[in-house]
Amino acid sequence: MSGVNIQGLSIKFGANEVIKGLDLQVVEGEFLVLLGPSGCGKSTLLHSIAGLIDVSGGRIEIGGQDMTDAEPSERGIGMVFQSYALYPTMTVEKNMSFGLRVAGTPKAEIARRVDKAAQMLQLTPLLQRKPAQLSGGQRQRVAIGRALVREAGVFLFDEPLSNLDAKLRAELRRELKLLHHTLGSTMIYVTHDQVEAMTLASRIVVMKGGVIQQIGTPAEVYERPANLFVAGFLGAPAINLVPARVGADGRTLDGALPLQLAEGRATAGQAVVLGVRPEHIRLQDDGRWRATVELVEPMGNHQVVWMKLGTQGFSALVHDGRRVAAGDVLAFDLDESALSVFDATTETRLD
Amino acid sequence: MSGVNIQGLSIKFGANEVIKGLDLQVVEGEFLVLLGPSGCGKSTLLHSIAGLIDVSGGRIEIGGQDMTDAEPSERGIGMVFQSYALYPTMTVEKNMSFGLRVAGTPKAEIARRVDKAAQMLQLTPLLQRKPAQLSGGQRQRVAIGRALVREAGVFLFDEPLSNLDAKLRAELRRELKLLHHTLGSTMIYVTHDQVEAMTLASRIVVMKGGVIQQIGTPAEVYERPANLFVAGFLGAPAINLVPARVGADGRTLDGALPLQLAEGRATAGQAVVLGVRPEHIRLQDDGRWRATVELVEPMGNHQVVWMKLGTQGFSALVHDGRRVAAGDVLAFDLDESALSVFDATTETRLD
Amino acid sequence: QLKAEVIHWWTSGGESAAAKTLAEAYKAQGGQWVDTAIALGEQARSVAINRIAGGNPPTAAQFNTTQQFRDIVEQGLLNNVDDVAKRDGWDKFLPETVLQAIRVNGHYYAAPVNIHNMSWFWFSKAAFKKAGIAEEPKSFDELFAALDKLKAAGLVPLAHGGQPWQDGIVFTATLAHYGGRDLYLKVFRDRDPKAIMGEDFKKVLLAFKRLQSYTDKGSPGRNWNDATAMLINGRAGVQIMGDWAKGEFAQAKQEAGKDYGCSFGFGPNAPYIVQGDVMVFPKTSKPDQIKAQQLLASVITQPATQVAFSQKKGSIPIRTDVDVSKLDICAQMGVAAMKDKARQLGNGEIYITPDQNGALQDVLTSYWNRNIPVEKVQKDVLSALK
Amino acid sequence: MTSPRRFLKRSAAWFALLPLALIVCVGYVGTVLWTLRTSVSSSRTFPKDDFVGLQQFERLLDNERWQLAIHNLAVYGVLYIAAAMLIGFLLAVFIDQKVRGEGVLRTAFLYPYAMSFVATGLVWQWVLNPDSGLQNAMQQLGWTNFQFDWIVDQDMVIYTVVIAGTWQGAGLVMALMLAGLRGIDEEIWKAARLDGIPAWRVYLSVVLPMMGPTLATVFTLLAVSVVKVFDTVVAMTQGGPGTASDVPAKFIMDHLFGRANLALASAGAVMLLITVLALVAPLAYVRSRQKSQGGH
Amino acid sequence: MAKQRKVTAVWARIGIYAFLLAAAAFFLLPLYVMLTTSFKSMEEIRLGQIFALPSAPSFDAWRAAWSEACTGVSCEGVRGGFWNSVAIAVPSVVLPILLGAVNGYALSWWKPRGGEWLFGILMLGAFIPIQVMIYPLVKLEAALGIYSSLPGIVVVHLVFAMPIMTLLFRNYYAGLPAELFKAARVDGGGFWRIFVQLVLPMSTPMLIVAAIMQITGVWNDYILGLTFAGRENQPMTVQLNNVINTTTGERLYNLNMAATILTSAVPLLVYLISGRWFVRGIAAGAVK
Ligand SMILES: Nc1ncnc2c1ncn2[C@@H]1O[C@H](COP(=O)(O)OP(=O)(O)OP(=O)(O)O)[C@@H](O)[C@H]1O
Ligand SMILES: Nc1ncnc2c1ncn2[C@@H]1O[C@H](COP(=O)(O)OP(=O)(O)OP(=O)(O)O)[C@@H](O)[C@H]1O
Ligand SMILES: [Mg+2]
Ligand SMILES: [Mg+2]
Repeated sequence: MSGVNIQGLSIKFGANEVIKGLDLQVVEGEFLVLLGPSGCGKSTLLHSIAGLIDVSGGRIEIGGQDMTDAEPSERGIGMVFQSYALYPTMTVEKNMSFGLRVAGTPKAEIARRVDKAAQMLQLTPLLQRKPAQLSGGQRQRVAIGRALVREAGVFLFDEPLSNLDAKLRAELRRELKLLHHTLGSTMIYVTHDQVEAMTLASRIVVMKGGVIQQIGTPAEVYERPANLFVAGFLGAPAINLVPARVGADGRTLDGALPLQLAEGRATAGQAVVLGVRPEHIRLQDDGRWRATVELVEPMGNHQVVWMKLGTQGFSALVHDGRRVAAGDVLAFDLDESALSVFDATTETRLD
Repeated sequence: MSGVNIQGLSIKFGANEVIKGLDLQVVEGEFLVLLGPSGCGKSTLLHSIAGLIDVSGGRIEIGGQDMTDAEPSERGIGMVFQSYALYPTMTVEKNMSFGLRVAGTPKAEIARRVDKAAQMLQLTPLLQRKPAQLSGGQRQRVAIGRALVREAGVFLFDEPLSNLDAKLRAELRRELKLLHHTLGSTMIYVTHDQVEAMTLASRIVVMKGGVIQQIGTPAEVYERPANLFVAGFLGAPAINLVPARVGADGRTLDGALPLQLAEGRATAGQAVVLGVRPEHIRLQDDGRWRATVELVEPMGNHQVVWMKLGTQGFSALVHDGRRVAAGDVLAFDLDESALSVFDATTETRLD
Repeated sequence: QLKAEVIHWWTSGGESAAAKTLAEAYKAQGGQWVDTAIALGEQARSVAINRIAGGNPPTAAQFNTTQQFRDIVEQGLLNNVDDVAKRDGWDKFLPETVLQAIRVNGHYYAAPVNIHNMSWFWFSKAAFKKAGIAEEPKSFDELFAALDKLKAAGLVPLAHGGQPWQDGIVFTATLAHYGGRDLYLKVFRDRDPKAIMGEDFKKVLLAFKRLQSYTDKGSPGRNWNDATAMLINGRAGVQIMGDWAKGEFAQAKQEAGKDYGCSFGFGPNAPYIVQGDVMVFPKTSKPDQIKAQQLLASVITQPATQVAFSQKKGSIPIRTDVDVSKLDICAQMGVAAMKDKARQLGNGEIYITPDQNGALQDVLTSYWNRNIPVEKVQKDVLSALK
Repeated sequence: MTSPRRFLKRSAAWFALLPLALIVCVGYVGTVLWTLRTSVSSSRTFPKDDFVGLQQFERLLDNERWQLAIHNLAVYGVLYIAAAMLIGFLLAVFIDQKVRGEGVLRTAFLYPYAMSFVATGLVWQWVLNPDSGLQNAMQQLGWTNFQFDWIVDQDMVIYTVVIAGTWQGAGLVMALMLAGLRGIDEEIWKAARLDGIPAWRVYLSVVLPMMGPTLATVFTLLAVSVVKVFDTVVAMTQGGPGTASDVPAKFIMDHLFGRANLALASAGAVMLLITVLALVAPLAYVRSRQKSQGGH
Repeated sequence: MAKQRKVTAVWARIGIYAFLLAAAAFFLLPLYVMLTTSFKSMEEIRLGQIFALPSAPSFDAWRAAWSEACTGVSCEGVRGGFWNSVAIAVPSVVLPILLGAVNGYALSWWKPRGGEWLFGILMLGAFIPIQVMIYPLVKLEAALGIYSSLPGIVVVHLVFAMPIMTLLFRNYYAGLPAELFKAARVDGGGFWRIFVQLVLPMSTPMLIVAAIMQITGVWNDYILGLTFAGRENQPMTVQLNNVINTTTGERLYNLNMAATILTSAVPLLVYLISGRWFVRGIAAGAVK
């Protein structure tokens, strides 16, 4: 009913092509998370799905029907705008119920849904306020509430939790997931929060400059990034990238981390980049390499240890409570099975 | 020169008292992070420090001078607004340079500072755009840039990185820290991102409903929360709270986690709540307790394991790559030295 | 009852009272006067024309005794009142100049209401006394002499309202009384290029311009009644203005002959310049409207109505066979003059179209206010009257 | 690229614009065509169906009064628009400073707009008249050198019309500007205060540009009233001294009513329209070019 | 420092009031002359001392202006047309404003094809002197059978108000956050619903400006009412002009001034009470 199928979509602002021939199939009931650097076209994509931007090329199908030129209201969508776009003259309650009133939903049903959303979003005491009298986070919650009450087939969420505190965010994340299960609607969700992406997504789409870089489950995208960009984009602290050159045997690597690759993964003489996630660097006394600690960042439940091996910097995660200090020289090893290898020129993954 | 000293500050919107007799000393050159749930008055506090809101009571000193009624421009502050408040008719460059131009800063100096900020914020290719032609994150960066070029004595940042992707955010975090070091200015920084709070703050202020709950270094606030609210507010996943009653000996606890407290920490018969951070729950075969796994959330570099012991739910962090599945029964133990204990009625910490 | 809706522009106090005499006379003879008063002639006329065009004409509409309604006649949009004119014998008692205006191709298209002379000379006795002038001027040269004396006495010699139509009045007076009847007719009626380019007309123009030199600095834009007030206060000596100025004097409780003097010209043969108001009757085929129109035409022109109206209005009747004893002395002078057909002289607009008149006014007012060589003005007048 | 469905949906907008379309087509296009037609005829009191070519236009262009009127219009237009916008804006800005008695002040600035110019024109005539007005009053107060007699001065009279026009129009400009000012987001103000921008500079560099649409409205409004200016002149100076303060609308009206020359009046209206078109067209062209280049 | 600031603030305040009061003096000067004149006798007025206070103030002129002055055969002052004016003004204010708002909204938010052309022609039409259009409109209304009637005058007001009203609202709406329109469309609001529930409530400042303009325009209109309303519906200004205007009749300036002020009482009242609608920050909190 409400899958979204995008073919060859391209969108221009004047001469500036922001979305470039994008193809994307969103399965019905899927929770798709859009990730990408600031300005890569995520909001633009959502707006085009909602029918709020004229597309310069391509097709958008929703629920199997061509909706490229349909009115936003016909597309059966609920949307949270990145800039909220609250109705300034309406109270919170009116803001949320507007869509339902338009649709002619019975009063009792409107009240029920608004109450439910308000409760979930902790907005109940604020229902009679106008947007100007709300804090940033409260406004954002109203924007979410306005979308949620619609119980639409497709929800488009543009960074809906960005201005909320961690606790509320965690709660809402759970609520959204629940809602997704109960309603069974399709969700397309933009976020910059990787925890959100990892916990919510059934699939993640990583974009860059209007082009999709990789589509996959959270684990796939995180563990087997399709290219250097995706690898570097996901994960905090970022993945450690180590340049190397493949030896004559097609396996041996030189560089900071001399290793043996599996047969056939690279060709002899190829310039490659190794990707090692910080959590795959294990500090162990019998480690093959030794590095000097440069900086330690305590993070509450773990520490990030920044180390240097020759000229190559690394970060590693330390979860046991051990005390590490700058200047320490530590032995470490790594989990070779979790290693990613990229071609240094094409930047794509080698497997 | 530029410490901030707030005494008995109270702010009302109509009948609604949003800040209630707040006292806060911000030492010069400090990096103070404000944390608190949505709508607790963080933005209001920043606005009052900036002189953009009339206070209904109390005093604000900046750099040792009473600035309660001073003009915002006299206070020597730079500010990033939560809502950006960009000048819509000016280009990015003009937005950033406007204040300097008015102040009569030499052209070359303006160009230098703007270029520097634009580079740091990756805005250089966008300098000639108007705000309406920018993405949400780009706008936010312009707002940061506008504050940064001022090189003021006090910087007020209202969730400046909330709409940026993780990678950029990490970079900017580092840049801000660097800037703080080089300029030596005082920073008051609102964020909902605990990583930001932990990595940037020299001290953290936790607020709730216009009242300060705790002030301390990141470690203090995280490890020794002053009350149940602070404990629950910080940390993701949230701290595990386990109600218990102290036995007749004043040490033994009943409830889900029967333990012995240190002498004098609680009194006999007292109702308490134990706070156990998920990372202090260790899955180990010789653990004293056993619980059933309910849900596993993979987080990339770690997993969150939700377990149940009787009726009490727990979460625990698992960093080793071991496979855990719902339904498994696992033995665990905990790090008693890191345990927090709160009075169940006053909700304050017991030490 | 015959209902007649009448559009007119008699809206000020005295004018209203005058209009009321018509309404009452009409009522007394079985009609009902439905009053549509609209201030300012141009406005009232244009409303009348629009209503005619819109198919909702009034029963009667006021026009001036000029060519203003010629176009409507030509469009066949007016009813004639030939029956009334024949029956009442208009030809016998109406002045020739008036007949000239209302009779088109032998048909009578308007009923005259009154006669105004737009070019009276008014004298402030108080000012004259101050300036040591014993007698009111009896010729144009004496007028200039008096003006000079007034000037010498530090008074405003000529009270003038510097508005184009008032400039035009001064010009008309100069042409008629300085240039003389023949030249007047040659210029206006015949539009004779030779006369217009001739020496006599040049002299008229120079005299006209000379009059300007007697005005005060504040005159441009002034309303005529403010100029009259200068006479009333004794600040100014002379004003050239229509007979309605009497109303102002009356308002200030001044009396002709006692406080102010009036003269419509100089010398025993001075022409009397005729203008005035008429009623036209828009085309209608409704019998009772036609009857109403005819009754109105008849009532208006009756002697009693005439006297009553002119008494209030300050004008003179359209006929001389009336009892003038109730009129003021200025009006009586006018009626007396009108009895001599040779002295009747039409106002310029009786001879030329509104368009020509307007163009002439433009030329004159420019000349009055700016320094333009008189030869050029002659040429301009010629082309305005083309 | 709009599909029929989308078109149908947008038809509501079209439907809503139907009355406008009707008014434009019948009321404006219709009358413009009619005027155009009349301007090439020899119509007098009533429209005539003949065709006399551009005769009326030739007469118009030959007419000194018309030329003067156009010249006056230009002078008046520039000064009046500038003065009304400046004063209106200043009044709005000052009234926006949370002053006491805002309502009374606003009414004081706005009331001239409500007054029929028939009477107020007369008052201005008195006030400006050297004998009865300001000059006289000042001289009586001892400033014997005080000279203010523009209204009777051929070369200066048009400026008095500017004064009276501004007096009448500035209040409305103020109201419009006030509405525009109040629409500006408070946060922008806060940002500017923080940047240490002096208030006047904020108004100039931030607020004024943000009020672009309001300014466009005000400007157009004033431009329309400039082209149509008539009452002010008639009530104050009757176009005088002589024809020194004549304006095209007065010229047109004189010929339309008093002089029964419909054709020439129409020609005047057409000329006015052509002038406006000549001024506006390049602007509109540039704007449409800009639009198609940048953004949506 | 704070003290110094307070001092400058006080000076700034003084400056503000000084400017406003000076401006008010300029604006009120003619009113002062009008008022004093209206309380003088004609004798006093003839002296030409326009700034002098009346030596024996009298309300006679006011009473006469309201109920006694002659305006033709009847002498009932300006009050005669009051209710006619009201009857004309109500529909001629409400309809053009509503239509103008709808037009502005449709043009700026929905941008229908050809809309800009329509608007362009309309704006061009605004530059034609009204008087030139009267004759064809008379013919048109006569053909429609509404000439010389209340609907006739309302339609004419509608036609002549259209350019300015549309311009006013079009430009105002163009300045509102476009995001709101998007949100409303996602919410399924159709053309009218968005207009009524979202756009109109945000229009108050412009509605009041439009009302000020339209009430003033219609209430003070003379020539259109005169030509199109029919003699039964003549507005008050016709009486006013009859009281004031005359070429050859006497002019009672005191009465003229009183009549003018009386006639403009309704728009003045509107100005006075319009204040509370000049609201600040109507779109505040809408977008980030
Ligand atoms: N104009 C106003 N009128 C009434 N209440 C207001 C107004 N502005 C803010 N508030 C209330 O004041 C409280 C504090 O607002 P503030 O913006 O300071 O919150 P915050 O801590 O910044 O929240 P967030 O993290 O959501 O931005 C909120 O509960 C808000 O609803
Ligand atoms: N009106 C416009 N004119 C020109 N360029 C625009 C316009 N709107 C957006 N852009 C550009 O299009 C690109 C994509 O914008 P979009 O808002 O989709 O980014 P985004 O992925 O949502 O970014 P963010 O995470 O910062 O919100 C950006 O580089 C932006 O600068
Ligand atoms: Mg975005
Ligand atoms: Mg906030």
